[in-house]
Amino acid sequence: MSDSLKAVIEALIYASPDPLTVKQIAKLLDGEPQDAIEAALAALKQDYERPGGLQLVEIAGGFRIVTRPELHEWVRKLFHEQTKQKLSVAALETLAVIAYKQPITAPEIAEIRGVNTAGVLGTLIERRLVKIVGRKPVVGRPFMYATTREFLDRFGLKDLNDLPKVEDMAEVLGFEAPSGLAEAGPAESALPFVDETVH
Amino acid sequence: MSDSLKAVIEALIYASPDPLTVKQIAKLLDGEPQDAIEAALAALKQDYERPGGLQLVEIAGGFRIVTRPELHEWVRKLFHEQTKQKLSVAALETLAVIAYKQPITAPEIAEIRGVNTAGVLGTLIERRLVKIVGRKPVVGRPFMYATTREFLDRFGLKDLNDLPKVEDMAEVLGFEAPSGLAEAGPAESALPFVDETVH
Amino acid sequence: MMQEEFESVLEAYPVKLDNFEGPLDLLLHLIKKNEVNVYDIPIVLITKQYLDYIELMRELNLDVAGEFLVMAATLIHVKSRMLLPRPDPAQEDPQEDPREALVRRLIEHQRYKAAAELLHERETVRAAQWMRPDAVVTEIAGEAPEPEIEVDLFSLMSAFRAVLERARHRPKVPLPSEQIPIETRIEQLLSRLSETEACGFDDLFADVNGRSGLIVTFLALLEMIRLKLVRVFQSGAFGPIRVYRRARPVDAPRPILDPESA
Repeated sequence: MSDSLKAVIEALIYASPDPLTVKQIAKLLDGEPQDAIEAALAALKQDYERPGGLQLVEIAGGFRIVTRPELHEWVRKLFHEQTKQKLSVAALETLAVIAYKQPITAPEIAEIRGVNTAGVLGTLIERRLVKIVGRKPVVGRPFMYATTREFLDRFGLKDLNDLPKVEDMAEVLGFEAPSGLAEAGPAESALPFVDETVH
Repeated sequence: MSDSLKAVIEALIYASPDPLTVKQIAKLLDGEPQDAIEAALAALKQDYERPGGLQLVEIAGGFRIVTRPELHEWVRKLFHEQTKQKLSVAALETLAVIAYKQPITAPEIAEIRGVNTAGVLGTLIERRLVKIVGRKPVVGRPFMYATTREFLDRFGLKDLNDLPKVEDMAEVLGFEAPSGLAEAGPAESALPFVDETVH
Repeated sequence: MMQEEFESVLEAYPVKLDNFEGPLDLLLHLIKKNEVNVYDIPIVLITKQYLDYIELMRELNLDVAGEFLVMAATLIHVKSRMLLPRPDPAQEDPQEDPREALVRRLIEHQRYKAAAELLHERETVRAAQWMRPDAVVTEIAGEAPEPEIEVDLFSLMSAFRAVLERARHRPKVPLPSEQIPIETRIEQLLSRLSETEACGFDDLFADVNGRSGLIVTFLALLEMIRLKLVRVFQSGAFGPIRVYRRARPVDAPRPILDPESA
């Protein structure tokens, strides 16, 4: 029983969003005598004396399982790496704008998105989803961006004409296409959306 | 060194929001030889074989430290509301078809299930269990669907080979395959099922 | 339908009426209910019960989905083929059974239902495995990275839709924030003039597209005139306007610092 009691307490401490006090544990294991709980806790503490990545700490009168402080640099590195690697919402939106409106300049993207996109563009270029295809012959001669071959591969597209249109999606999935976007004026180009934002 | 390497890996797995793959670990511990990492991982796995509240599981191609499922009833008491939304039977069955037949188009799913599945597909996509992976090069160029990493995580699957095998359905149903239907087996044996009903 | 018949139907299908996902589900139910072999479906009986069920749904004013009617037609077709004597038994494949295709579909359907159940079991186990709370890690490493978006075509399109939706609701500003500053525009125009000494008024706008570019260029020109960097001449009342670069006099006004760049 002591072994399984210890296991239950370990699981509880591990999963709890807040440090668990002995009192709270006793309440969760209602009926379990206080001294049995304390004995199991003591044994658990001893277990966590072993070398390892995790430790059992007492914080604010409660218990918590966390990584050992000397390993915190690794944890930070992990978060840093993962943050770097991830395609954030901003990146995805920028990619979408480029995909549907290419070739397009950074100021034009910013105008559509309503925010500056300089950093995100760098990420997309680094990940080879987007490339520079020239300069636009306007004031400042800004770079024009377009999607890459790799972009097509990643999204399983044969070519850009394969990009889904809103009506496609609405039909396939039973979603409602937003009225402003669906009322098509496709005469202008192959673009899947009516362009109301940029002039 | 091996001990501390194991500790670092344990801390990393603990901290990572998503299942941590061997590749990610190797990248973070850049410079550490691959076999040292694998040895440390093997030792860590062994550690978690001990009786206790936690276990090390392989999910969606990576590792996770989680509480043992048999302690669920206790751990659940920590949380008030049901955290995960349930999937409907229709959603589960559609998901099963996609999981075993991916990539697959909506018309193909409808054919197998005998019903239109547009709405359900939308739900599965919104819940990020299913994604569009391209278009099928046939008339109408329908979208092709496949399961996501999120799907593997939710169902505790290591990878797609880890999908449960459906065997002996005839037995389950109490059906007996007559010899008359011998050649009637599904032509495309892409089915991961052990096909014992039709021989 | 007669009253007693109706009741017998109800008794035969003591399931919730809208329980069936589709025609295949209903068929499987009838097969199990009658305890018959799926490989040897008594087609007359099953077809009758199937049609009864659909009629019942109609009587209760339930929507009968098109798929159910398609299956009804299939069943009737199979039944008629079963009942009709074959014109020449030698001609047709003796193995061929009109029910065959249907049986295959039923079995496949049943398998996926079973697979779904097995998946659900896995899901239940997985849901019983709890992760560490985020808080303990964010204390160490700060805010967790956003979970990686597994990008597919749908998310790409949704993202674009979201951007356009936002853009529609954004109040229009007369000059977009992304426009180039007047100072920069002055520099550009001066460097152009240094190549040619003079140019036509229209030429100043040659590389401009969009309203904001026009405005910036015009403001730049006014500022250049004020700073005595250029002279502007017009030949005649309706003649072309030309812009000339000039050496900046000592007494020329100093540029006013742009409050935003200060």
